[in-house]
Amino acid sequence: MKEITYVEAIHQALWEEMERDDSVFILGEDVGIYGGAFRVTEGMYEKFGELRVLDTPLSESGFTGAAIGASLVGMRPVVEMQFADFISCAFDQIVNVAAKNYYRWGGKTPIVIRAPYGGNIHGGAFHSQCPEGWFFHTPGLKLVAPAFPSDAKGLLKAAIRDDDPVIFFEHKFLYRRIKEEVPEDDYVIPIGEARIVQEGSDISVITYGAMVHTALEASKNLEESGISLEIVDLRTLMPLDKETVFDSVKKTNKVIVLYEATRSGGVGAEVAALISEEVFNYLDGPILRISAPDTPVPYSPPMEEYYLPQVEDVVEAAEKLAAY
Amino acid sequence: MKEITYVEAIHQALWEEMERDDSVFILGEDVGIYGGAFRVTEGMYEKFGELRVLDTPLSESGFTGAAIGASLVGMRPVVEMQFADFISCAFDQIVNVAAKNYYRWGGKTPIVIRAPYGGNIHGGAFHSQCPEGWFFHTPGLKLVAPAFPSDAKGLLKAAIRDDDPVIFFEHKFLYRRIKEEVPEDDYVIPIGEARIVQEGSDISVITYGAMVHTALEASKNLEESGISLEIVDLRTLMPLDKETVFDSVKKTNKVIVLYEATRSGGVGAEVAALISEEVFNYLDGPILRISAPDTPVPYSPPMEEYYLPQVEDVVEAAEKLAAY
Amino acid sequence: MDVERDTLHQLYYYLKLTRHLEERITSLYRQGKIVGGAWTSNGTEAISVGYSYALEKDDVTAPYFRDMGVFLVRGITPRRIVAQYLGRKTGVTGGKEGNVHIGDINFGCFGFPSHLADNYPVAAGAALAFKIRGEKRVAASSTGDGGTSRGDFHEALNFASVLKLPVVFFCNNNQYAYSTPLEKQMAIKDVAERSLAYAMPSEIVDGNDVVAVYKVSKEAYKKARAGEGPTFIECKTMRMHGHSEHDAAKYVPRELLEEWKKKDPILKMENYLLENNHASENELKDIDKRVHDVIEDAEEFAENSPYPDGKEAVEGLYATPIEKVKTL
Amino acid sequence: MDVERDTLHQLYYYLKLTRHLEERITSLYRQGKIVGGAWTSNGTEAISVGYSYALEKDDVTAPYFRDMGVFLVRGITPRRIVAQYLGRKTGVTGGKEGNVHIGDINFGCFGFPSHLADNYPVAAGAALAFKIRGEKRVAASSTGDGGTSRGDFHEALNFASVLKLPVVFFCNNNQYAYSTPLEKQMAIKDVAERSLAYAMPSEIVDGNDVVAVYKVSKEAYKKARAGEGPTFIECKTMRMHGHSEHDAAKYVPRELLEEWKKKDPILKMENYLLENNHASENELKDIDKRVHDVIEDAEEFAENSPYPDGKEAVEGLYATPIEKVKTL
Ligand SMILES: Cc1ncc(C[n+]2csc(CCOP(=O)(O)OP(=O)(O)O)c2C)c(N)n1
Ligand SMILES: Cc1ncc(C[n+]2csc(CCOP(=O)(O)OP(=O)(O)O)c2C)c(N)n1
Ligand SMILES: [Mg+2]
Ligand SMILES: [Mg+2]
Repeated sequence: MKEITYVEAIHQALWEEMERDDSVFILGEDVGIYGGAFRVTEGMYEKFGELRVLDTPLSESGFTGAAIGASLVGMRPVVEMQFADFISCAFDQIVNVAAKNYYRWGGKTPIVIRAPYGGNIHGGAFHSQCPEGWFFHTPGLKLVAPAFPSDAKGLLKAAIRDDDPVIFFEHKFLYRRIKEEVPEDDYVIPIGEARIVQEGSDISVITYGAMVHTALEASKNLEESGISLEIVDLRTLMPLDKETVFDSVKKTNKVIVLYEATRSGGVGAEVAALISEEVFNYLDGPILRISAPDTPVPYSPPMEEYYLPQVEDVVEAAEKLAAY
Repeated sequence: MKEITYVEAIHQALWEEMERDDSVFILGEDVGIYGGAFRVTEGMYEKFGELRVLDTPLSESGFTGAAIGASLVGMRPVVEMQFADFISCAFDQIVNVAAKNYYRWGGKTPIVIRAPYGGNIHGGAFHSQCPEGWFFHTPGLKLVAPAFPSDAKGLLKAAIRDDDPVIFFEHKFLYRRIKEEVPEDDYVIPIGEARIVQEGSDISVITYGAMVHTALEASKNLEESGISLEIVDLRTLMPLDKETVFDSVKKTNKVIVLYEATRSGGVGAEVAALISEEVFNYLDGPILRISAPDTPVPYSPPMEEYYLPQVEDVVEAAEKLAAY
Repeated sequence: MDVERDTLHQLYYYLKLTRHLEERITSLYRQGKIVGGAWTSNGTEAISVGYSYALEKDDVTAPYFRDMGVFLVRGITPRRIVAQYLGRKTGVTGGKEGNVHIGDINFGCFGFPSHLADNYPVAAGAALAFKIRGEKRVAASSTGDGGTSRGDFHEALNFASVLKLPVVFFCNNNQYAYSTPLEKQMAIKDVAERSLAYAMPSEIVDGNDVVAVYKVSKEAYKKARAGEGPTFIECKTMRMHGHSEHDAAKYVPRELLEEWKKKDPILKMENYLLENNHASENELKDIDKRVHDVIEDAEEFAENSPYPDGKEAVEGLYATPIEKVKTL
Repeated sequence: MDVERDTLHQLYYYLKLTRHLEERITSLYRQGKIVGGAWTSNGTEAISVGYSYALEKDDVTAPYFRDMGVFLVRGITPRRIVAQYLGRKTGVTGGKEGNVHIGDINFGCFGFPSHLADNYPVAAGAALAFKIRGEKRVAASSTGDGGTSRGDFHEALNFASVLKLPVVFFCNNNQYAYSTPLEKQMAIKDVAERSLAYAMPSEIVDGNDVVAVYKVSKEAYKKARAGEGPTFIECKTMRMHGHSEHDAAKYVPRELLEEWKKKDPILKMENYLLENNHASENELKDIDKRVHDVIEDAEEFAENSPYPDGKEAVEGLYATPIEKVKTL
């Protein structure tokens, strides 16, 4: 197995799916000749031609709607948002058309929307957002948010083969910062399954995306103090793998929910709510949440650092909770 | 004091604010000559003229953006969405422009967006949605959702006078179904304050909108079994009045979160998460949530009834929780 | 273009079927049997009937809510449609959706999302799929004059034109969007002028003349199929009822309605058929009889159909259910 | 229209200031001092300088990200702008925002939201306020050629035209949207054709000729102020760098750049001033000196400015804070 980056894993998954299935095609701004703002589709235009790697006019709602229409007649479009922030311009098509087609009238809508999201790149309010919470509160969508190259590859393949609209949240900060050995052959990571990325006994950290790595680092820092974290990487946000989360809580009896999105509402709130509702009896302490505060993402480095959950925040919370 | 309906209270608040302050104006589809799809602006076109009660082209993003621009130069526009469902078409302007103006660059954006929301009117997936959860997860907005005529009037006035963007969620089902004595003079209900609409000792029901009335009815039905509900009407969803919620939980030690929106994420999840985080020690049982399931709103009456939280659901949950 | 006698009869049949089915729905509404809202395309039926009848079986449509004729022409039965209005299990969407929020992929009909113009980019996308696969199929979509003010209208037409997609966009210009008259909706005279922004060819047609709509559509589809790109077709007509059944439409000048009453599409078609000997009085009577019977049958069927089970509300969210996690 | 000597000198000053300030920013970017991204308006400065200089003090602008000239002309100082790029407390937004995502209501500059064309309806709304209050003020907004494909472009122009609002919309047509050339962006030849869909008057102007842009803007503002409604102005130019500093723009034919290099707006203005005796060599040198000094000062100021405190991140979310509830 070769070590590849997160972004290479995404590239590979796309490439292989395009080769495997003629009905897969890519559309979005600058995905063609240019190979995508983050070079995810590099070389594909040359390989698969301009109709299957389609440069669109600057119109998120238009090309997302078009992807929906194409999917209704049997295609499997993969839409690239240049930054996840711009998904707001396609919001209506996603939440009212794609998400509701199947429930309302049985219209199968197998589209994938790739959304490069997240902060820590000094991108400011419009190039750093974590918009998954909006879609998490929209029945009919599936949401995945891998933290590792191998998951990214397997989940993107699963997303493309799935018959429902899937938003694939790929974390920009991870693109070139993490590497991992990834199987070179065809494999799929099923949508809807969380993964224990680290077994532990004292506290369950429920998290996803870039924060998985923050949790892993915190865990190392906690070795000295003898606090053992069990880290649950949700991988799929919707539908949520309650079973794996609950099993972990039953084992550790203490929970930290760690997420990069803004605090109120969204995925992190739901995880806490689910636990306090369904496995309350197993809890030996409050469910702590570590997240971004309820503000836009600030630009200046000291502010962004303050804004984003840091390793020390996790360490501190874990110490507090362990002592509980 | 005169008894007036919920919709009359909204009409009154608007009328009085239009008279009080020249910078207040109304825009939206069919708000002028027609007086609004729900007749909320009836008579205003004749009274205040076509520029202050402005019929717009069918373009939610356009007229919401226009409201933002007008507010930046000192106006206080009140935007009417014909149904809250169509707010998705203006999503980008709301979450990226209005919500972030002040934080990003100090641009004061005192707009009010009136959003007739909610189900139980056999409106199907596109005329029944509760979209507040999307905006709850968007820092920079204020959200109010009154359950009574008097609150509707006072909160709409507060919203109009507030210097931040406020979404005013008015529940369509309540429009003509509830009446109440409402002060005829000028008064304001401060944004950010929940209200105990019924004191009780056994279980706190945290709720808002039409579900407040469901809770009240459930409470009556529970008299026999001697279970006493304390009903907290949030009234303002963002920012959330944690203090009042927590005080109630500290008193009753048991919680039901009741909301009409779909289950995962959103306001209800946050209320549960906050409680399980900050007043965990006071809890004598799991935090139960009663909500709509994670699907679009179905049309056929038996389905919609099954879908929406019912009085019996609250009764059942209360009995279960009381026995805990 | 010569239109065959049989085609003319079929156009007449569907015109009548659309009119009378919607009238029946209105009367069911007045009886309180329809729990949600009810709209009709009254006076504008020639548009939906004409443009859909000109399609081939393989083509697809992405209609809007004054397109009852499309559903009927495409083959969705009146039985299923009335049942849909009554919220029955036998309705097009099994009770999940109401009234004209219909869709059935088996008949090449995409569902109508209430949000006006949302279906324009969707239609363009279907056309894109046909182009990618080299299929000679077309997509047709329509919206109201009001719907053309929405951003999705712009993004769809621009997209379709740049990519020369086999899609034809129709506008039912009935001069009002709810209470909003055309001059408050746009500064141009003809909606067709909108297409200039995309270098897209356009046509203006008498929306009350079903044969004219049929012909102009057929031509546009032919061009689209030949790879010559999209067309925008404005069909001029007049909304003869309120926006919906609960709207008295006091804001519409009575004279306007009087004037347009004379141009009723059914009247026009009847005269055309008889005057040109394309049909005899008896043939038309036979058609009327058929229409009547079909509607009676549909109503009976629908009223005798069961409601869905409440708990079907939580079924069918996903086409690929996730076994491991039950979300509901 | 005759343009006064002093105005010409000012236009030249701002052209140069914009060019050199952005060049300095580029060099700071290359030194790794700018933590986020950096874009320039290189080669297209005449547009932002020209249209904003033609405004009155009371007017407002809703710019986009190649409008550095607007910020400078309106009076936002280079000091605050460089500090903004460096994420300092003394920057226009106190560190909350980066680079050209600037806004300062005191100078009638609305913030630029990244989402292209979002500012078009916002500008229309300011114009609506002026109209409601009977003020003789105008709003100006601009976007790129790519931005005109977005729905908000359509909704804004339609809205402004129907209501005859005192707003002027500019398009910086630099022939590319990131890597996407015009012919993949729209099927029309001139962006100005878009305005036909709204019966909105339009102008096409040489976007590299600052005097021409100034004049055509002035005329349009005059009409707007007189109640004659909006204008759309297409400024033809060429993006001379990559989309941003990290883009080598290999997709742009070199000949196109060569050709446009000769039409550089600063060169053009210099020649115009000298050839017509509107300025002497010495006067131009003096201006260059001023520009140089201002930029030196700005950089020094910015580099010596403190960063904001991290916890300022959670301040200033609301203009009317809610006393009772601390959200953060
Ligand atoms: C985006 C959006 N906003 C608002 C509505 C509510 N609405 C339903 S029909 C209608 C008027 C439509 O007018 P037009 O497009 O001319 O179609 P017509 O009803 O005249 O056929 C409105 C405003 C909607 N369906 N979609
Ligand atoms: C709605 C939206 N989608 C995508 C982007 C990302 N983006 C930033 S600039 C750009 C190209 C803009 O092209 P154009 O409008 O022609 O302006 P130019 O950069 O050429 O001045 C894109 C796609 C954006 N800012 N907004
Ligand atoms: Mg109409
Ligand atoms: Mg450009």
